[in-house]
Formats: sequence, structure tokens, C-alpha cells
Amino acid sequence: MSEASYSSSEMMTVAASRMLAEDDVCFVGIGLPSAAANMARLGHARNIKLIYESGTLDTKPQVLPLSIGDGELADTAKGVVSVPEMFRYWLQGGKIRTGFLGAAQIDRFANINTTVIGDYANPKVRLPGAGGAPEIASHCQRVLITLKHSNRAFVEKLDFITSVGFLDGGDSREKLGLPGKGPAMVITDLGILEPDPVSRELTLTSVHPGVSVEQVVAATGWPLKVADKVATTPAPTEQELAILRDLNARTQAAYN
Amino acid sequence: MSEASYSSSEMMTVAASRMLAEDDVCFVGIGLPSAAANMARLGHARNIKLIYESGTLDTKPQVLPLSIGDGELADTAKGVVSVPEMFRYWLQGGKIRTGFLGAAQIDRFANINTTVIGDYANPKVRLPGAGGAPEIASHCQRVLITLKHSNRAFVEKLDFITSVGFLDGGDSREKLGLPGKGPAMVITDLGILEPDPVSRELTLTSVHPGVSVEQVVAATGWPLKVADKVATTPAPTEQELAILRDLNARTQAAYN
Amino acid sequence: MAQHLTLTEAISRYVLPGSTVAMEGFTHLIPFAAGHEIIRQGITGLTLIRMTPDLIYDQLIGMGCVDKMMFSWGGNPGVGSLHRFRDAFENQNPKPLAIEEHAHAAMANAYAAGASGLPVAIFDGYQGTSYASVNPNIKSVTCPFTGKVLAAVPAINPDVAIIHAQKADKEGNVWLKDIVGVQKEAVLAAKVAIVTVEEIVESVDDSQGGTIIPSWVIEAVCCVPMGAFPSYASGYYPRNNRFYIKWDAIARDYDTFSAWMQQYVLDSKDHQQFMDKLREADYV
Amino acid sequence: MAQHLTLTEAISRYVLPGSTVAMEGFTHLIPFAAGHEIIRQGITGLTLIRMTPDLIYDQLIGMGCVDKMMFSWGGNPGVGSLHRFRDAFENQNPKPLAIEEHAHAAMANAYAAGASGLPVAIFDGYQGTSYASVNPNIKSVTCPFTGKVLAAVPAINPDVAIIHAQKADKEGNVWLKDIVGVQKEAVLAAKVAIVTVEEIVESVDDSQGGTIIPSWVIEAVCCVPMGAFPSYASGYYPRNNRFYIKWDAIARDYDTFSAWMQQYVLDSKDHQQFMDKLREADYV
Repeated sequence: MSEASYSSSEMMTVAASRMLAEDDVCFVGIGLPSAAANMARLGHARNIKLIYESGTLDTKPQVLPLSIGDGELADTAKGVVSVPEMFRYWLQGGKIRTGFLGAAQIDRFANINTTVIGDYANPKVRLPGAGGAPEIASHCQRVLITLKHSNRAFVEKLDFITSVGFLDGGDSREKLGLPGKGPAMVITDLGILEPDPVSRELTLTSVHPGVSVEQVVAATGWPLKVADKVATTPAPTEQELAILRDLNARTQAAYN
Repeated sequence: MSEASYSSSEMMTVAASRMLAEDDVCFVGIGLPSAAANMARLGHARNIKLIYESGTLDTKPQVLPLSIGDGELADTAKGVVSVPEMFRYWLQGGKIRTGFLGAAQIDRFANINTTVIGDYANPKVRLPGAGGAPEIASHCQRVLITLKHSNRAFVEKLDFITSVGFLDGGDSREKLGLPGKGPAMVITDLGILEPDPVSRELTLTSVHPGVSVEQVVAATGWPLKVADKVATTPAPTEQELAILRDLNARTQAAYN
Repeated sequence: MAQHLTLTEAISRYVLPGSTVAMEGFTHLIPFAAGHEIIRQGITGLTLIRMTPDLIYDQLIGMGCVDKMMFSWGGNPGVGSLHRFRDAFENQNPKPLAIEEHAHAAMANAYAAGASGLPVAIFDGYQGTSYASVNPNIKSVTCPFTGKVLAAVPAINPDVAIIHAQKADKEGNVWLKDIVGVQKEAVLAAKVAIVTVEEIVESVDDSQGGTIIPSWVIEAVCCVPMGAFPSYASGYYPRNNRFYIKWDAIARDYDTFSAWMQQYVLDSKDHQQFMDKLREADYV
Repeated sequence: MAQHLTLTEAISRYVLPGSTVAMEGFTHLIPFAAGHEIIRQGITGLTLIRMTPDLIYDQLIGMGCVDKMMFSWGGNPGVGSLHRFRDAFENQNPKPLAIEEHAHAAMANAYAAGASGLPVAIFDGYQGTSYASVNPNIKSVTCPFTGKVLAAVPAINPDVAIIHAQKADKEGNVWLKDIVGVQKEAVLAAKVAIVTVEEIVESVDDSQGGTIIPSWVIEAVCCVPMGAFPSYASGYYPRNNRFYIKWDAIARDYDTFSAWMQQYVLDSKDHQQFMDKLREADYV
């Protein structure tokens, strides 16, 4: 496998897709999670089951959906269920292994905000809100989070907790009695963060090729914990890039 | 229309079928309610919607089902829903106008027992139990009940209240906060009983042709209240008998 | 993901003595073959759950497999009593039978709660009835917005759910159609799910209707043609109402029942042989 | 039983000023034509409910029809913000907008409770989040069997539910297929239901799949071809993702938005004329 040139966004998508396993059952958020999950399905995890909150079970879209309920998702699904059923029997019922979320803001304990920046009643930016995220974060056996790294996204204190990660760290999540184990990994355009096994604080464990630890620390709005040994994420392979670019090209063609 | 010869069971079915209107939406119990409801659908109430607790919405069986879930019911239905949906959205959701029940025992306030004769733990006769009846009795806008008249069926005190009618009479049903108005009529092989508007006690309002008031009183296990004017139920017409007998003949042929 | 197993293997692996088993089916798709295999393997001490226990539960009770039954309507539909159930409950023959009795609304909601990962089901029911006086598992909760008192029953989460369906595919995804009862809820509520099917096909989906239960919530899929007989599988064979009517006379007497079960169920090595014998004896 | 009405007649008869209206659709089958007709008729003071308010709610808000919105995800999917919603909420333009905000799980359960005749929905959710601090309608109930504390929200029972479906038959039975969201629940929870459809056929049933909503729970059926555009009707036309992307620029500026609405919605007498104009302007 030779090195290829790629964008930081491609690196992020590839890194995220690698976290999904062949036998995964994954609840997929729209946007980057959807790109990464479908890339996994078209590459190393051909048997993965993808589920979207619009009700599609085990769907195999050939182009990336723009919305969570594009026709492509229903047309290529094993089955479609109603939205109440999706949230009751499948998500709350504990039938999903991996929840894959994006975020607007995240804190050191991987709590996320997609609701509002600033004051709730007089916001600086009103974001779309929760969608399925709060219960994806609490009920999936593990959660993957992906977002771009910046001081405005990785903040000391969230303006609003839309979805809980490890709350205040330590065993505070366990004390809430949530069925899922919480965020396993945060994948950004700069590197990979994992929760410390005890304190649950997000810790930089890998940087993407060409990115320095200092860069990541500088793009994080709290004093970022860094692992003793920080790995370098393997660069995207040609095969990975080919799958992702084919998918994006098909998607572009379909939208225009 | 000339008089025809008919059995008391046919009279009961015909009388019961007449209580169903063209625009009724009827939750149908198996046995005599099913025969009466389908007779109505094939006769004077061609637009009536029949619903069975197995999940069939607006079904039009050509032969009477032996069970509540015969294939004939699904094959001729507009739609089939799951049993939890049937009990939640349709019955509890208040979408059914008329509930049509059979019974093993009934008391003067039209409470019914289909659970047990004798002591619950050491029964004389263990009956099948509730099925959908308790919530049919409480949630349909009105309830029709049909059973054969006898001292053993029309009893002073039920051994077990499976489904509530007017409880202890008066406003005791209203005090339970039930959405439906309760039993509108009890149709037997001897006559028709209706609740008194105030005391809610079942009152004999009609006897079938050839039946005396004394016969009905004697077949009732409590001092039966009799209306000032007791009507005589019109005898089955030839058309009614033809519809019922055709239906029964088709059903017999299908079972053998 | 579901494994394709023989019925013998699936039952012996997953239906342990003393376990709680829901073999659901609402007239349609009743898993008779699976019930017979439990009888053949002599598995005892079971707690059986089903909204509408019919002949197969009557047989399991009569053969002494069952300690307790949870149900909401127990009869031979349109025919009469379950004689073996009544004999066990009324006369402790062949042994005592405990019961937990509900209404359909309660059990349907309790299965749905079990499938939904909730500990409790709430519904508007049971008011004015005697059920709460004989069943301590009927409680109430009060609506925090309106003050309305609602009935509450514990979620149903069986150790094992067994259902019959029309088709499965090679991956173990299951497809069923027409009257589906609470089968999907039973599967999703159970710790282990076994599905017998009429046939295995290349791939199933719901584009022509029906319900998909995906492979990853099922442990075992067993191909057992006619596996619901004398119940039915829509699109394959109709309900054998004649058998249900005949059963009344067989089950009424314990010795007649025992001899019938010996001849047809115990002395058959599997469902195919059972069906062959029934055909020879003009039961089918 | 449902009556066949024109959309104009159905909206003017049932959508009264100040009423609470749920126009549901989960990406698929969004009732755009009905929303435009509300705007044309200038109906104001509405409380709108929807899990995923998108462009049509943005338009209703921007045109001043809405006092309050209850929702769980408000955006232009895959594109960005709802500019008119944000302008109303953040800057009170054209007037103040109150909100009641939930998560999808809460609203899906609340609709189902409304459809089920229950006053309250319970579910396992919201733990650790900030939602209860901004929404007094998030309470809890305690399971009487396990002591587990569950989230509780009031049932949703709109005055009017409006959905779009693929087909209705002459009797007014409605058929919809593929992604169905919470539309059936919205209809069953509402006091009045209006359904726009792509076409009227002789008879509908679910034998080839899909969901039937029977005539007797619907007040009005209106035949409005392309009535979901730019959303889609599976089997009829695809989602016009290009329109959703273009909308971002139109809605970003209030004056541009107002001019667009005047030209395409207000100056069209009905949905057909609206669609004709869009086709001429290469929006379709």
C-alpha cells in the first residue's frame, strides 16, 4: 500500500470507518457518521448492519443520503419500521451495538451539545436540537463521536448537555443507570481521543499523519490530556480512499 | 315478508345483528357475536367495519372463523396490525364504537364473567379467561352482550368480574372513569334486556315471539326487572334467515 | 447473528429445564413442532408464557413439562376447554399447575414493554374487574400530569421465545406475514430467540409487505416445514380446524391423551415423521 | 368516515386560528401543499408540532402563522439551519416564537401515547441531559416493581393532524408505504385528521405491504398530486435534494424569503399552479 494524498476530512472519515467491525450493528447519524459507516460497509465490514432513525433496518445505500430519511435508505433496507418502533424496540430495547454521532460541541467527558450555543432563551446560535442523540448516547452499547477539532467545538463547559457521555467523569455515568457503556472514541480531523479508563477524561491517543500533539492541544478548549505514547494514525490506504471517493462521487452525481 | 320457522338460536343471532348500524365500527368476539356481526354486514349494514382482536381491520370473512385468527380474517381484511397495536391504538385509543361480547355469566348490572365458576384457586369450572373482554367492555363507546338465558348464566352474584358493566349500578361505572358508556343491550335466546337509565339495572324490554315474560323471569337468577311495556321482538324475516343460513352453510362446508 | 440449527439441536441447546419460555402465536403460526420437540426431550419445570395457550400448551401441560403458566385466554378456540390444562389446574393431574392470569391488553403491553427495555407496562385497563385480587403483579402508577391512575404490570422478558415464521434467509433474517400477534415483541423481549420456518430462501425483505425480524436478534433458525400444523402458515397451508375439533375428544380423557401423545409425538423421531403419521391416520 | 374534499375546503373547515396542528412526515411524505394552503388562507396563532420541522415549518413561521412550535430536531437536513425559525426565535422576526423542545424518543413516545388514549408516555431517556431544566413537561414516574425512575412526558393530542400519503380509495381509506415516521400515530392521536394523497384509487389494502389508515379515523381526504414536493412520495417522485440545498439561500434573508413566498405560494391559487411556476423556474 503506497501513500496517497488526501484531505483532513478524508482522513477523519477513514479513521472513523475503521472503528466499525464486521459484526457491528450501528445506529447512524447523518453527515460524517453516515459517510464513515457506509465506507466501512463497502470496505472492511461488509456484513455490518446500518440503522437510521427514520426506521430503516439493515440498509445498504449506494449513495449517501442527504437527509436521515432519503428514499435510497428505504429502497435498500431489509425492513422499514415506524419511528416509535425504532425508538422503543430497537434503540431503547438495547438491540444496537454502536451509536455513531456527530456534535457541535463536546467537553472533556465527551458530553455533547447539538442544541444551543449561548443562553437557551437568548441564544448566540440556535442549533437543530436533539433528534435521536440523547437516547443513542444512553442506550447503544458503545458510542463513537466524530467532529472537527477546534477551540469552539472542544470546550471547557457546554452551554447545554444534549447527550450525555461520562457526565462529570469517574463513575458518574454509571450512577445514572444508563444501559450503554458510553463513548468509546472521539475521531476528529486531527486525531483520536479515548476516555481514560478511570477518570473518563478524553485523552489524545493518536494523531493523524502530519499533525503534531501541540496542534491538537491548541485546538482543544481545555488542557487536553495526552497519552504517554501517542500513536500516529495509519494514513488512508489507496483502497480506502478509492471506496470513499467512489461513494462521494456517486453521491455528488445523484444530487445534481 | 311472511313468517318462517326458525330456531331460538337463530332468533338470538338475528336480534343481535339488528343492533348494529350501517356506520358501526365493531370489535367482534368469537362465536355468536361473530355470527351476528357478519350477518349484519351481509344484510342491513353492508358498510359496517368489523375488527377482530387478532389484528384484522375492516375484515369481510365469507365463512365464519372458528378462531379469532383464522386465515379468512386476514385474507379479507383491509389491513392487519400487531396485537399490541390493536390493543393500544385501536381499542384503548377509543377508535371502536361498538364492542360485541359473549359471556358465561352475567349479573343484573351487566358485569360479566368468563374466567371461573366457583372459587378462583379451586374452581368448579375453569373458563378460558379474559382475552380482550375487560378492555373491550371499558373502552368501546357502547357494548352489546349476547348469551343464552338460564339461571346458571344470569346469576345474583358473579364468582369473578372479568369485564365490568355498570359495576354496582347507578353512577358507579362513571366513577371508575371509564371512557365507554357501557352495555347498551343484552340479547339472549329469550329476549332483550336494557339497562335502566338511572339505576342501570338490566330490564326486560322485549321478548322474542312465543316467549312469555314469565319464562324470562324464571330463567333469570335474580328478580328480573320488567319494563312497563314489553315489546315483542319482530320475528326473523325470510331475508334475514336466508343470509344467516347461507353463512352457516358456507361455514359448515368449509370446516368439513 | 442467527445460526441455522436443527430443531433438536436448538431446543436442547437453549430450552433448559426450569426456564421461562414464550411460544407465541395468535392462532396463526403457532410453533407446534418446537413444542413437540420439548416434549420429546422431556424438558420439565418450565414456566410457559402465552396470551392464547391452545393445544400445544395443553399437550406440554398434560405431558408434565410445565410448573406454571402465564396467560390471558386459555381455550380451544371455537371448540371448548383445554382439558389437560383444566385437569392440571383443577385436579393437579399429572401435577400441580400454578397460573398467573391477565387480560390480553396487559400481556400485549407487557410484551411490548419487554421488547422496549422498560421494566413496566402502563395501560388504561382492569378497572372494576377482579383480576387485581388474584394477581399481585397488577399494580398502578399515577400520571404526573393529569393524576389519572393507570394499570401497571411488569414487563415480560422470557428466557426463551420460540415462534414460527414463513421464511428465513441464509443470513438468518426472518419474514412473517398476515396475523403476527405478539411474536415480534416476544422475540425482542427474550434473552434467546428460536425461530422455526417453513423454508429457507436466498434473501428476505419487506418490500412486498410482511415483517422482518433481523438475524442479529435471533439465536437459532430451524427449517421445519409444516412446523405450525394444525395451526397454519399463511401462503403455505390453512388452519386445520378439523384437527382442533377432533382434539377435544382426544384430550378429554387423560389415558386417551397419553396414548395419542406416545403414538404420534414421542414415537416419532421428528416433526416430519409426526406429520407422516398424522397423514396416514387421516388427521391432515 | 372520511369525506373527499378539496384542500382549500379541508384547511378552511378544520384548521382554525389558534389551533394546535401536527403536520408530520419524517423526510418522506411531508405535507407541503397543505402547509402552503394554510399560508394562503392566512391562518395565524398556530401551535405547530413536529419531530423534524423542516422547510414547510420554516415557511409557516416566516409568514407569521405560528405562535409556538414543539419539536425535537429543527433543521434543513444535510444542509444547515432553518433561517426563518432561527430569526423568529433569536430575533422575534416577524414575531416572537415560543418553543417546547424534546428529544425524538420523547416525541415518538408522546405521539404513541396520544394515539393510545393514554395521558402520559414513559420511556428510559433524558438522563444526564439539560432538557428537563428548560422544559417543565419532562417529569418522571417510578416503576412500582423495580423502583427504576423513568422519564415521563404528556401525550400529544393535536387538534388537527395533517399528513400526506400515496393513495386513498373511494371510501377514504389511506395507504402509505416505506418511511412512515410517526404519521399514523399523529392521525390517531388527533381530534381531526386531514390526509392529502397522490391519487385516488378504487380500493386500497395492505396485501402488498404498506400501512392502512382506515376511513373512520380520518375527517378529510384531499387529492393533491405532488403534494409532498420537495419532499417525496416513494413510488411517485424522489426527494428533490437540489431544492433543499437551494432553499438555504432563499430563506437566509427575510426579504428574499418574503418575495419568494409571495411569488410562488401566495400568488398561486393552488398547489398545481405552484408546481407549474416551480417547473418554469427550473426548481423541479
